[in-house]
Amino acid sequence: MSSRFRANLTIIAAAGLVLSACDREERHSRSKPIGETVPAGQSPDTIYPGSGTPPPLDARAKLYDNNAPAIAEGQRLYMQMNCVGCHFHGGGGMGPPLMDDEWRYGGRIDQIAATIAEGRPNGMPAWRGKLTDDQIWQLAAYVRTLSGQPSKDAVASRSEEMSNTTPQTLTPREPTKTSDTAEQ
Amino acid sequence: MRRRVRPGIALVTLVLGGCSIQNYQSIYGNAAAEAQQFNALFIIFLVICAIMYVLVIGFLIAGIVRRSRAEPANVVEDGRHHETNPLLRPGLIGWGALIGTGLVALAIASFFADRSMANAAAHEKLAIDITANQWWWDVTYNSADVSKSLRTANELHLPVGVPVRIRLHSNDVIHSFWVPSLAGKQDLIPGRDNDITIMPTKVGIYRGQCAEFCGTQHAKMALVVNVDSYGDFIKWWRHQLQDAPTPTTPLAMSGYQYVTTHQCSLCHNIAGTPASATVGPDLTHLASRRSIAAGALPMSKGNLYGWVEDPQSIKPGAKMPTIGLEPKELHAVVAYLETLK
Amino acid sequence: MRQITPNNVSKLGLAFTFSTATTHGYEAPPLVVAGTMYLITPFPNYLYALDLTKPGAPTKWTFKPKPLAASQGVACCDTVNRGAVYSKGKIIFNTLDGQTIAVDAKSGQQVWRTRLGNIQKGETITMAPLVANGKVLVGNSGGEMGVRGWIAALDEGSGKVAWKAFNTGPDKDVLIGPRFKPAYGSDRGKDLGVKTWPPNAWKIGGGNVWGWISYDPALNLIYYGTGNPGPWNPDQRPGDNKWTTGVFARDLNTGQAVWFYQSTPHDLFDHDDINENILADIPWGNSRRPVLLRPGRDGFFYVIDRRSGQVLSATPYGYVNAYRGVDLKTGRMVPNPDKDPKQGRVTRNICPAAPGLKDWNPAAFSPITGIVYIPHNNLCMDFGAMEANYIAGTPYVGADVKFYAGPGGNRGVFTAWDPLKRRAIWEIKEDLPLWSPALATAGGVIFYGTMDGWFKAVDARNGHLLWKFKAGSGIIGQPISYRGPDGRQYIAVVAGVGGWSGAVVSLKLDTRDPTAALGFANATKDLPQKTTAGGMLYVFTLPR
Amino acid sequence: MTDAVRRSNALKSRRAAEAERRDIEEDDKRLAAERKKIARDGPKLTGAKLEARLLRTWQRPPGIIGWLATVDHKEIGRRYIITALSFLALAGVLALLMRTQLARPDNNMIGASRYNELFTMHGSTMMFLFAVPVMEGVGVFIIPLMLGTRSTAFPRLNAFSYFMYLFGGLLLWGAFALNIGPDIGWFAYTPLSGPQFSPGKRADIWAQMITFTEVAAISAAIVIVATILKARAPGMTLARMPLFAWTMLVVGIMVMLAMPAVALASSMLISDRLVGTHFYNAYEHGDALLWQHLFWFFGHPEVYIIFLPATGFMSTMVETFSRRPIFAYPIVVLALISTGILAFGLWVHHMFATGLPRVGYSFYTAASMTVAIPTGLQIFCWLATMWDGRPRFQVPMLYVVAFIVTFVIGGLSGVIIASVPLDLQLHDTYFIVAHFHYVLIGGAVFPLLGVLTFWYPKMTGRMMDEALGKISFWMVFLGFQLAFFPMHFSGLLGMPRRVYTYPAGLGLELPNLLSSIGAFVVGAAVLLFVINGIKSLYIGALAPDDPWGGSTLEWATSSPPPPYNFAHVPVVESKTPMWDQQGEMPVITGLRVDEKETLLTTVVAAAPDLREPVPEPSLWPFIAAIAIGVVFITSIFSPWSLTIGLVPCAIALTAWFWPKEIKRNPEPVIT
Repeated sequence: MSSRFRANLTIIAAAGLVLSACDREERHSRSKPIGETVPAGQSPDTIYPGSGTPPPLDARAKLYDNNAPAIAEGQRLYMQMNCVGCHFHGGGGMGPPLMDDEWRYGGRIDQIAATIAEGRPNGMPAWRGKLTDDQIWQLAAYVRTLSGQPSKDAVASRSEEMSNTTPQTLTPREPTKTSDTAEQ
Repeated sequence: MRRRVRPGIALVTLVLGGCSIQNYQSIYGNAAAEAQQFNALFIIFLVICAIMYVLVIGFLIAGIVRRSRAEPANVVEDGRHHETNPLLRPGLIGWGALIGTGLVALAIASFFADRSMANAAAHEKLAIDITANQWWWDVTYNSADVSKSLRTANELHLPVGVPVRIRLHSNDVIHSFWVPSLAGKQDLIPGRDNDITIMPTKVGIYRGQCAEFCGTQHAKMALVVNVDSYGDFIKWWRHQLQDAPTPTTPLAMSGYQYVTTHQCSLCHNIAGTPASATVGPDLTHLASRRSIAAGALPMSKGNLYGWVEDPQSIKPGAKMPTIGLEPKELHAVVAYLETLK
Repeated sequence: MRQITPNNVSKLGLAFTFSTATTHGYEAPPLVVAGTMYLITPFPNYLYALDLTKPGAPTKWTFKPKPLAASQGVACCDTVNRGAVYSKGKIIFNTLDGQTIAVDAKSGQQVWRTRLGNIQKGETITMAPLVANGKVLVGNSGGEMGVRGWIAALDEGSGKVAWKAFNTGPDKDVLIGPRFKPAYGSDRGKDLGVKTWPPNAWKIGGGNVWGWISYDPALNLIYYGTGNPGPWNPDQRPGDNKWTTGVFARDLNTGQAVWFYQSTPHDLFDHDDINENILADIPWGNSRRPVLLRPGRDGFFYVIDRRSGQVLSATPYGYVNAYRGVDLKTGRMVPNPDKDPKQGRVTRNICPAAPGLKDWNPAAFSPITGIVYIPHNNLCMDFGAMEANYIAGTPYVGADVKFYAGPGGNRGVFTAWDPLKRRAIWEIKEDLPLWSPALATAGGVIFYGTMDGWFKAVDARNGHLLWKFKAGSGIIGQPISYRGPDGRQYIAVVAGVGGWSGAVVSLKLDTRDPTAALGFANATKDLPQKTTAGGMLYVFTLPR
Repeated sequence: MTDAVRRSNALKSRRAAEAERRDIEEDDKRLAAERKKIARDGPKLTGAKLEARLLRTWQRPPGIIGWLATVDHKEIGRRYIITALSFLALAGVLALLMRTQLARPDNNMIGASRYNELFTMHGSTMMFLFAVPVMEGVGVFIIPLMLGTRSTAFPRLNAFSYFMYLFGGLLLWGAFALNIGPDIGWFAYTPLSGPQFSPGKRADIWAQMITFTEVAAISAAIVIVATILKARAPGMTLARMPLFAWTMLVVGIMVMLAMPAVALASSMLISDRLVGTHFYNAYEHGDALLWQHLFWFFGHPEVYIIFLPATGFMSTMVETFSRRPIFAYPIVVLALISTGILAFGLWVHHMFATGLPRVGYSFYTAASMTVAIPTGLQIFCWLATMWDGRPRFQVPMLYVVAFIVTFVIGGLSGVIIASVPLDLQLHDTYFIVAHFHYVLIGGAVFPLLGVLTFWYPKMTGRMMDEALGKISFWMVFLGFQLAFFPMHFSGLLGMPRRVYTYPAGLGLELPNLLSSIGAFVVGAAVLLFVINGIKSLYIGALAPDDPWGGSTLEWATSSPPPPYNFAHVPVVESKTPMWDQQGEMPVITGLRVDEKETLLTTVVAAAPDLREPVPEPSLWPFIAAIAIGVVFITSIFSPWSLTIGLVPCAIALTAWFWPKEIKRNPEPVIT
C-alpha cells in the first residue's frame, strides 16, 4: 500500500513537472516588435541613492528567462553574432568569462540585456540598432544558461559543434548575489 | 468496376500530363537528362504494374462471379472435405513465375537507369556548392580562378546541355535538394558530402523545394532554377560578380546607409559595401532574382515592402527578425534593395 | 658581455625590481639607453623611464598615452605590447588602439603621435616598431578580426606616413612593381592578392604584421612575415590567399616588394608567419651566403637566401604531422590531407597547434656557437571549423579549437638547433608552453623564462641548468643583458604572465571551457594554480 | 493420471452454475475423500458444476482493484483494442485538421509549427499507439481462444504491457494537450530532433513515448510468442496452426528483433539531449545517419509488423466466408516467414537520397522488390480460395475485397518506389503518402475493421449491425480512394511531404481539395463504425457461439468466453477443427479446478507437456508499470532519475515475481 501511495505521489510530482514545463516551451510570436527598448539596467552592486533598492526586474524578463525557444534562438545568435569570438563558450577570451559568478554589470536578465544593448567601456560593443530588442533579450536569456541560471529543462545540452563545456543541462548553477536573488 | 479502369486513367493522365500539366515544379518537367530517364523508367514500371493489377482484379471478379454457381457443396454444408480445383496449383506456380519475371525485368531496367545516371557524374563540367540553411539555400559557383567564384542565394542558374555537379552541404539539419523538373532528390546532411549531377536539356524556369522535413518553415524553402543558354549563363555569371551598384537617388542612398550600418549588415552580404556577413542570404543582386525569402514570395516591390516590414508574419519562425522599421526607413530600405539588380 | 659565464652564473643575485602597475601579459623587452631603462607596458601602454645611474633605479618620468579603453575588446590575445625602440633621442612605440607615438627620451614629452589603426574595424597594434634609416616601420594586428594587414613606414622625424603596403589586394596596394622577383612561380602573376581569394574576401583577409621586422643595411631591404589569413576556417577562403603567411622582402625607401615566399599557402591552422627573421651569413655549399634563419610557426626551420627568397632548407624542429614537408623545387609546403580541417567535422590531433611549434617569442642566435636557441611549444589541437560571420569590429575566426600537449606530454621545449646540420644539439622539456623569448650571451649562458615564473640560465653548450629564480608571475617577457653605468653586466626581465598562452591568468578566464582564449585555456588549465598575474621588472647581476 | 474422453462439449450458462452452488459444496465434501482426483476436471467433474468451480477459481476480484489487477487476456486484449481505437480516433481528428489546412493553397488556418505538431502526432500515434498495439491487442485477445488454451503465457507481463502502452500514449497526448507536443516528425531525424534544433522537451517526450511503447510491444510479443509456441491445444501441431497464429508468431519474433533498434536509437537521442553525448553530432564524429539506420532498421519491419497480422485477418476471414480451407496453406506460411525475414533487409530503401554508396542501393532495390513475391503469392492463395469456394459477402468479407482492391495498388506503387531512380523523384512526396496509406489503410486498417466486425460477437456477445456496417464500409472505401488516390498526382506534381502549405499555381489545388473531401468522408465513416460498435454493444442481436460458421477454436466456446476460456481443453486433429469435428469436440481433462492451471504442450507436435500454474491477478504489474513509467518520464528531466527511480522499480518487480504459494505441488500430466 505504501509503495502505491508513493507511486501516486510521484505521478503527481511528474505531472507538476510537466505542467510547469509548458511556459518553457511557449513559442512567442514575434511578428511585431515588442515596442519598448531594452532597459538601461544597473549593476546590483551599484549604490541606489535614497532608496537603496535596485529597480524591479523588467516585466518582459519572464517571456525570455526559462523559455526554451528563446534560449535556443539566443544560442544561435551567440554563435552567429560572434559573441562566441570573444566570450567563447563561456570561458572568455577577449571578453570576460560568462560561466562564472562574476557579473561586472549585473547578472539579471535585464541587466545582461542592457549590457548587450549599450556596450560596456572595456571593449564590449553596443548592439542596439544592430540586433532587435527581441534578439537582445534572447541573447541575454542564453547568456544566463552559461552559468546555469535558468531551469535545466529549458536549455540545450549541447549544440552541433565541437564538444566544449560541460553540457548546459548539467552546468551547476553559479551562486547568485543577494541582490539578484532578492529580485527573482 | 471503377477500380479496374483506374490504372488506365493514371497512365493516360501521365502521358498527357507531359504536355498539359505545369512543368514548373513537377516530374513532367522533363527538362534534364535525369528527369527524362526517370520518366521513361516510370512508364515501364507503370505499364507492368497496371498489367499485374488488371490480372489480380480479374481474378477477384472471377471469384465473385463464380460464387453464384450451384457447384459442389462446401465443407460446412455436408461435412465432407472439398477437393481443391486442380487448376489452382499450376495457377499458383504460374503466378509466382509471372511476378518473379516482372520483378526481374523491372529490377534490371532500374539498375541500368541508375548506372547511367551515376555515370553522368563522371562528366561534370561545372561544380556548384549548395549549402542548406534553415530555411534558405546558399549557392556558390566554383571557378578554377577562385576570385571568379560566385556566391548567391536561393536561385540557381544552369547552362543548358552542360553536366553540372552540385555538391550538397548543410549548416544545420538535414535538407533535401529537389528540382523535380530536372532530377531526383539528394539529401544535404551535416557532416557528409553528397552530390548530384544534372544535365539540363531545356531552357526554362523551374522551381525546386526542400524535400526533407527541416523544421518550422520546411514548406517555404524553395529555390528557382533558371536553365539558360550557355551565353546567357556566362553573361549572368559576369553580371553577378559585379559589386552592388552605388545608389543614385537620395532615398536609395539613405536606404544604403541604413542597410549597411544597421541590423541588415550583421547577417547579409552586399558585395562592394561594408555589409559582408554570411548568416543570411547574399543580397548583392537581390532584385535580379525571381523570389524573396527562398521562394516565399515572388519578387515585386509590394512583396519587398511586405517582407522587409514583417517577415515573421509571412514566414513565421524564419530567422530574419521583424525589425519594426519606421515608415521612412522602410521606404528607404526598399528603394535601396530595388537597386540591387 | 662575458662577465656572466656558466661558471659564475649560479651566484647571480637581484639588483633591483620595479612594479609596472599592470597585470596583463608582458611580452616586451626592457630597453636600456644611456643609463636609462625604458619599459613599455601592456595596455594602457605606460612608458616608464628608470634612472639606472641612481641606486634602486628610481623613475625619471612616466608617459601615459591614454589609448582607447574599447581597444581591449578587439585585441585577440591579451592586450600585450612587444616593445619600444630608441632612435635619435626618441623612444618610439605603438599603442593598442593603433597609434604610433614618439616620446622624447630625456623629458618624456610627446614628440609626435600618428593614428594608423581603427579599432572600429578591429585593428590594434601590438608589435614593436623598427627604426631603420629614418623610417619607423609599423604593422597592424587583427588577423582574428577580419582586418586587412599592412605595414607602414613613418618618417622618423615627423611621424608622417612615407609609404604603406597592404598584404592582400591588388598589386598597387601591396606595392608590387617591377622590382618584384619572387623565387617561385606560384608567386608570380598580376594581382595575386586578389586572384587567390574569393571575391572581396581579401578586403577582410588578414595577413597582418604583428611580429618582427628585420633590416639588412647591406641590401637596404626589410624582412617581415605576414600573419594568418582570415578567417581561420579555410573553407571560406579557397585559394592560396596571397600574401598571407609568408615573408616579404621590401625596399626600405619605397616599400616596393622585392621578393616573397609563402610558407603555408592557403593556411589551414592559423600558422602566421610573423616569426623573427634572424640575419646570418652562414657557409652553404662552398661559399658563405647571407640568409634568414626562421624557426617557423608551422614547425619548420627555414634557411632562406635573403637576396632571392630561395628556400635552402626547411626542416621540422619538433613534432609535426600537419605537413608532409616543403618541396624545395617549387618552394611549396605539402600539407597532410588527413589534417585538412573541413567545415562541419572536428579534425583531431593536428600538430603543431594554432600557436605553432613556436609563436612570436624570438629565438636567440649565438654567432659564437652558430646555434639557434629556440624556446617553443609542443602543442597539438582539435580544430572544428564552422562558418564565420563577418561583422566589422568583432572576431572573424570560424573555428572552435582546443590545444593540448603533444607527444611526450610536455607542453614546451627549449631546443638548441644547428641550422647547418639541421638537427637539435640538445633539448630541454618544459612542462608549460614556452612563451618567453631566449637570450644568448657572449659568456655562453642562455636565459629564458617559464610561464610558472622560473627564470632559468642554462649552459649554451649542453643545456645544463645552471641557475634559476622564481619570479612573482609567469615570465613571457624578453630577457635582456646590458652593461650598467657601473660597467657591470646586468640581466633584466619583466615577469607578467599573459599573452595568448597566459590569458587564462591575466584575463581571469574560466578554464572549464576548453575553447576559451581561442583554445589555449585547454592547454593551460593548470596555469591559474601555478602563477598569478603580475608585472614586475627583475634585474640581476653578479655580486661585486 | 488423466484420460481423454470423447464427449459432447455442450455449454451451460453461468446462471445455472450459480444455482447449483450448494450442490458443489456438497460435492466438495464428497470429493475430499478421493484426494487424488480432487479439484480436477474429468468424467467426475463436468458440466455446470465444473464451470461454476472454474469460474470461482478464474474470476478476478471485483471493483477497481480487480480491474487494475486482472490478468485475463480477454480483458487486456479488449482494453488494448479500445485504447488503440481511441488513439486512432484522435489521430484521425488530427488528419482532418491537416486536410483542412491543405484544402486550399497558401492557407494560414493552422500555423507552421502547429501543423508540424499535427503531422508528428498523427504519424506517431498511428504507428506507435494505434497500428502495432491494436494488432497485438487483437492477438492477445483471440490467440489463446484460437489455440484452445485457458490463458496466455506470462499473463502478468501481459497486463504490464498494456499499462506501459497506456502510459506512453497518455504521455504523448498529455504533452500535446499541454502544448508541448513533439514537432519533429514521427521519424524524428537527427539533428533536427537533437538538442540544438529542438529546444525544450518536445522531442524528449516523443523519444520516451517510443520507449514506453517499445517496452509494451516487446512484452506483448513475448507473451504472444510464448503462448503460441507452448500453449496450443493438444494436437495442434505447427502444421495445423491457424494462419492468424502463424502471423502473430512471425510478428512477435519481428517485434523482438526490430524494436530494440529504435529503443536504442531513442535512448541515444535522449542521452544526446540530456547529458550532451555526441552520438548524432557530426562535428564530434558522430553521425546523423546513424539515427536513420537504426530507425529504419526498426521502421521498415514495423510496416510488416502492422501488415502481417492483417494478412492473418485476411486468411481467417477468407477461409470463413469462402467456406473453404485456405488454398496452399504451406505456401502462405512460407510467404509469411519469408516476408518476416526480408523485412529486415530493406531498411535502406528509406535512405536512397542520403548519398550512401550507390551500388549498395541495388541490393536494397532487389530486396524490396523481392518482398512482392511472397505477398503476391498470398494474394493469389486468398483469391484462389474465394474462387474455389462460395464466398458470402457479409461485412467482413467486403473488407476483404476492399483490401485486395486497395492494397494491391499500394503494393505496386511500392514496387515503383523500390527502384532507386524512381524513388529519388518520388521519395518524400505525396506519392509516398499515397503509397503508404494504400498499404497501411488498405492493407491493415480495412482487414482490421473487417475482423473487428468478425470477432465483435466473440468480444461482446452481440452482433454488429449489418446495415450500418455496410454503409460505413462503402463510405470508408470510397472516401479512402477519394482522399488518397489524388495524392499520387500531388506528389508527381511536385508536392513534398510535411509541408504546411503549398503555393497556388502548381496545379496542386484540385488534388488537395479532393483529398480533403475524401478525408472527411473517411472520418464520417469511422465515426459511423464507432457508433455501430457502441450501439450494438447495447442493442445488438445476441450472438450465438459461432455466428459466422468459423473454422477455428475460438468459436468453440461461448460468446463472450468465460474467464477460463474452455471448460475442458479441446484436442485438435485438423487445421479446421470446427468444420471437421462438428458437434464432437475431443477434450483433454485432468487440469485442476481449485487452482488456476493451464496445459502446456510441446513446441512442434503440441503433445501435452506440463500442467502449468497460472498467476493470480496482481496489482504489481500495474505498480511496476507506474514505477518504470516514472523513471522514463523523469529521465527526460534529470539523469538522476535513473539511479533514484530504479529503487521503486526493483521493489515492484521483486513483489511481482515473488513465488506463488501453490497449495500442493502440481504433478506432470501424463497422456
